[in-house]
Amino acid sequence: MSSLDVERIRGDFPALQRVVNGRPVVFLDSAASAQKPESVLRAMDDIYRGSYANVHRGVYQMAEEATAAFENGRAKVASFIGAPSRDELIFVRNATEAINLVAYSWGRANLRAGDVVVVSHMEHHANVVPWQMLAAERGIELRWLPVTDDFRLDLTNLEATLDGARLLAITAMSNVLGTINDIRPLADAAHAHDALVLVDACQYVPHLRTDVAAWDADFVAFSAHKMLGPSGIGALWARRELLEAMPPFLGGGEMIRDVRLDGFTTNDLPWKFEAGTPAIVEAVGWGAAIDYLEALGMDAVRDHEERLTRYALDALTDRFPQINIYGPQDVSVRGGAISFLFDDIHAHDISQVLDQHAVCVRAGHHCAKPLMRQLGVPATSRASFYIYNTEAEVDALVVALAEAETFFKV
Amino acid sequence: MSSLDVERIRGDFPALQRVVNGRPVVFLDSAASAQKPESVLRAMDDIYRGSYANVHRGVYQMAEEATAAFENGRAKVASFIGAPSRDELIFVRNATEAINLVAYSWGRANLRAGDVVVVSHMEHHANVVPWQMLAAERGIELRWLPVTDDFRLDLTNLEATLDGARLLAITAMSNVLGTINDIRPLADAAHAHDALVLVDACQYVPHLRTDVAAWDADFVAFSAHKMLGPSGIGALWARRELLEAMPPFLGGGEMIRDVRLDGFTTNDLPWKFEAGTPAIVEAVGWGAAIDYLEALGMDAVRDHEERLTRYALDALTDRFPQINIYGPQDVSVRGGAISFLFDDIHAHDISQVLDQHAVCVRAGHHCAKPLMRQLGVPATSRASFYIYNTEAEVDALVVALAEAETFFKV
Amino acid sequence: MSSNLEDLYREVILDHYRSPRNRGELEVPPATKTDGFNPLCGDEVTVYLQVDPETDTIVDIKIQGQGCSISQASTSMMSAAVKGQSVDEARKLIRAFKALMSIHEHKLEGESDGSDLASDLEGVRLGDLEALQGVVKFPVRIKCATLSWNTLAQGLDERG
Amino acid sequence: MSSNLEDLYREVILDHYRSPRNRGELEVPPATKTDGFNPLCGDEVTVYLQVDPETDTIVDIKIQGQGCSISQASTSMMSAAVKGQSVDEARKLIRAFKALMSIHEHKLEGESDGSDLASDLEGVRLGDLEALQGVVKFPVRIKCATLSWNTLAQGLDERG
Ligand SMILES: Cc1ncc(COP(=O)(O)O)c(C=O)c1O
Ligand SMILES: Cc1ncc(COP(=O)(O)O)c(C=O)c1O
Repeated sequence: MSSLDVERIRGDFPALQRVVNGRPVVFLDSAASAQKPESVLRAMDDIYRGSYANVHRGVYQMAEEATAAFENGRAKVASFIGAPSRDELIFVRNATEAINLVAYSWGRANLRAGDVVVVSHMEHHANVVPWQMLAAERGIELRWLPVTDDFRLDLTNLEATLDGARLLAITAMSNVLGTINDIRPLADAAHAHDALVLVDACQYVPHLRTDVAAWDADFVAFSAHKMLGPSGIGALWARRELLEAMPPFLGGGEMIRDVRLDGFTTNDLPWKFEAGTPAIVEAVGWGAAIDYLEALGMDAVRDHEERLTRYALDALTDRFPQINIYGPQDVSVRGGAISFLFDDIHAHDISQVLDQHAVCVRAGHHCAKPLMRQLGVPATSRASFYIYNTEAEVDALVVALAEAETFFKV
Repeated sequence: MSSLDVERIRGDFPALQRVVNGRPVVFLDSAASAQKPESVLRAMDDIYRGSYANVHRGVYQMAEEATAAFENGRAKVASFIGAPSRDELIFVRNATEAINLVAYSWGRANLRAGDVVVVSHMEHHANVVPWQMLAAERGIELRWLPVTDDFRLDLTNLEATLDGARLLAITAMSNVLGTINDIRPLADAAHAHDALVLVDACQYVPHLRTDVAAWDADFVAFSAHKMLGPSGIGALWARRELLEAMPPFLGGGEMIRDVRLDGFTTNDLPWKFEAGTPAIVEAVGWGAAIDYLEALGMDAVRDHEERLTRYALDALTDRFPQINIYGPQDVSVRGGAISFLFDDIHAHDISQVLDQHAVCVRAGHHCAKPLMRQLGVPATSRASFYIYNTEAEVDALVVALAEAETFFKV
Repeated sequence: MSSNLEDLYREVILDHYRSPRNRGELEVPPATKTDGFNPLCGDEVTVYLQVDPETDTIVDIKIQGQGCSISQASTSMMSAAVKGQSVDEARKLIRAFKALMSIHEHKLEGESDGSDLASDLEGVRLGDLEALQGVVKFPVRIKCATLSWNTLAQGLDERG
Repeated sequence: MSSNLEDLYREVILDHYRSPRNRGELEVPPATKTDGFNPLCGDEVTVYLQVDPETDTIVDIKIQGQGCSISQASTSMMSAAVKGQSVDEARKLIRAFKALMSIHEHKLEGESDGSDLASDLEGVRLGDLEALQGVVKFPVRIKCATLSWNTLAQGLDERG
């Protein structure tokens, strides 16, 4: 018994009615990007059909409506993650840009050669490459927290690793392993070393109740498209004092207070970091996605995913002795992304056979090549779950995998 | 007689059916952001309703469809501006980000203290502030091309201004004055001084047939939302050799070829400059906007706007001796953005009265404060036209202005 | 003319717009000078303040800059309201005025029921200033009305 | 099993996948070594090439790395096809193979009618390699099939 009325929920998602290769689609790739409910599509369409205009500068009703809807989206996103103020919520394109914003603005203003940034082996490229760019440009040192044999963060040397660190940049949930990292104690440890804490919450915010204040985080990055919202928008939340002290990142309209020939002054938060026309309608869609999730309740969302993940882990390991799952078995410390290898069959080939069954999973390195190298695999298959997935869909995955097994048997 | 069937066109735009304050909306603010036709809304909705998935990595049909639709959007945008290759077309959030990308990546790799960047007094903040940031950070020198009394670029000292310049960053059409700058001779002059040329084509691409090769430009920036496309997406086009030599800008997924603990290598163009999940559905919507414009024909679009601008300039000056228009009178050298002051009445007050008549115009500094200071005005009203505007709407503007005149008469 | 518009442009507002009070400059020092910008529309205002350090009273205030009728009227009314007042009273007035302006703004975005704001309004006599309440129905214009007040607040904060 | 899937996974492909030819390393130098990456899926391939400078002939080729069946099979078939061929012939084969793969890719995005590509295919005997043509129906997999060919091309270009 799920705590969500999944059949009703499925009815809200037009894309789940899709038929592929003669079969109803089994969408198990929400960790890459989630499908969108009617209410999100309608919210965006409604704006375009009658309340669309550029925001913030128009003294006419449609512009005022668009501005109010856009800023209302911001207020919803801010409140969804427990941000103390919506002024601290900066709209960007995606989580990747959010992290780059921190690296460019805070990083370049604060980090000097030899300064240490700590990341982990389970980071997504979004939380690796910006720091490597800074390492190459500024000579900062990148230190890595390893991953244990049971796919958890290895904290054995945490204190030594944090020694001299200025920033701990860490994921709240691995998109490959599903592992949830307990942020609060990590933040406490980092703060004890005078390091700030950036949380890559891209996989966390969509699935678990998030409270940036309870985390005591300094920067939090996430994207709309993984949480029922549209493509093209994400957010950086950061503490007000940090944002106020940081230099601007992108320059242009909206982020200025005044521009003269010899220089400019910056606007108030959050607009100081939002140059040019923002993703107006996308912010409205994101707000609608949050309304949808809040109506379900994030505790129920989490509960549903924990049950489904348990069911899937059991189903896969019971049926296939040759399956190798890269991630914790304990569902209380993981989300619903299940990465696996199946015999020697390459993830691409698995995925291709699954597609014939309309089962959609991701195959590849999941933008986590450092982790893949630690795991000693070039690619895995990954099935991932969200509010609209069912046990029957897990069963469909098992059936499709059995067929792949037959097809590629040497 | 217009060269466009405007009544049919208007039927394609749901937002134009909107009623405000009891009157049908008269939308004269397309230079800030344009309304969207049904076909654009439908193209985006269709993707979300059945072909949505994250792009580039999925080995299943919906992901392949999403990827093909996204890349197809890129091909359409590239071909619309005459780009030699779609690999040179980088998707960003908006024109502002496009210019910042050049300033951060090309600028920081190539400009040293004392190097000169030339801009003009008629630039939008998007083409001013990124260079001011570089001036503050790197000590580059910013030089300004002035504006003549008849609102054209003042080229008297062009040669001297370009002396020692590394970049000419110039708008193809002013969003305040409407003035069209003749890019090819400017590019030739700049190239003769070994300077590269960046064109802010934000106001040009929506309204006139654009050929980046004929311009002989090096970088071109523009946004979807001003050309019937969605919010949340824009593009940078640049010559392949430049893009290949430039360091990456934002780091993360998609822009890498390989990531190891000690560094990363970059992906092929265009993905090298596209970090993280892109504005997938927005690219599809932009493609549909281009299909719409191409079906009308850009010559017919231009012709319609030239006629309408002529009609408006005449109507305004005939009726109101006290109106002051900031922009050329010759419609062959200007677009359809008409900025004006009306007696001493402030643009905000004008706009407010116009809103009662459902007439939407922009009021303020139009993100061009350096220009406003040159003009000696804090704010203007701006009416701007697009394919769906009519002479009857210009007449409605005149009626509304007459009422503002009465209301604020001292 | 729609009643809507007359809500915004009350007679007393148009009067202050047409005949602004306290325009001019003061010598700096002894007076202080503070600039304010409205980043949305480009309006600028300069507030000159002369505070008597003995009595902590705003003995003189002068205004420069340009803006729309709402911004001009609000500035003029502000200058008339605080001239001769103690700094404490001026601060109370600023809080009260911003409360008057922002109740609606906050409600719109669903954050506040206005109860904190109500307490800022308690016991403060706004007089003519209440004519500006019509502005809250036009959210973009709120910044026009508050520009000079924010600049005044900044001027008071920056005083030695 | 759908016929679609059998289009992709032809018997000869599965054979090369299960028994890949020319696996191993060569001593560098005299051989050259070139690495290729598929940024989408993480597959890597290393191509060792021994070219006789006198005759400009690929006298030996060895392959390392891992990948999916398409990538493995394409690599194996590539190694068999170019071993013993002149560098010129190998380049012709590369062009022909990429033409075979990309006709569909380009049509999809409406840029080319494939006529240039057709000329690349003219007069080249692809033999077994034609079995890989099924891949063009699966656009994402084209990069799997072309990885080793691109790496070979790079290896030939980088030779002294
Ligand atoms: C000339 C010009 N340049 C740049 C921009 C900035 O465009 P965006 O806000 O889409 O980044 C605009 C739009 O306001 C413009 O008119
Ligand atoms: C853990 C994690 N971090 C960052 C990202 C990057 O998100 P986006 O592509 O939306 O920028 C992802 C998504 O792929 C992710 O799973």
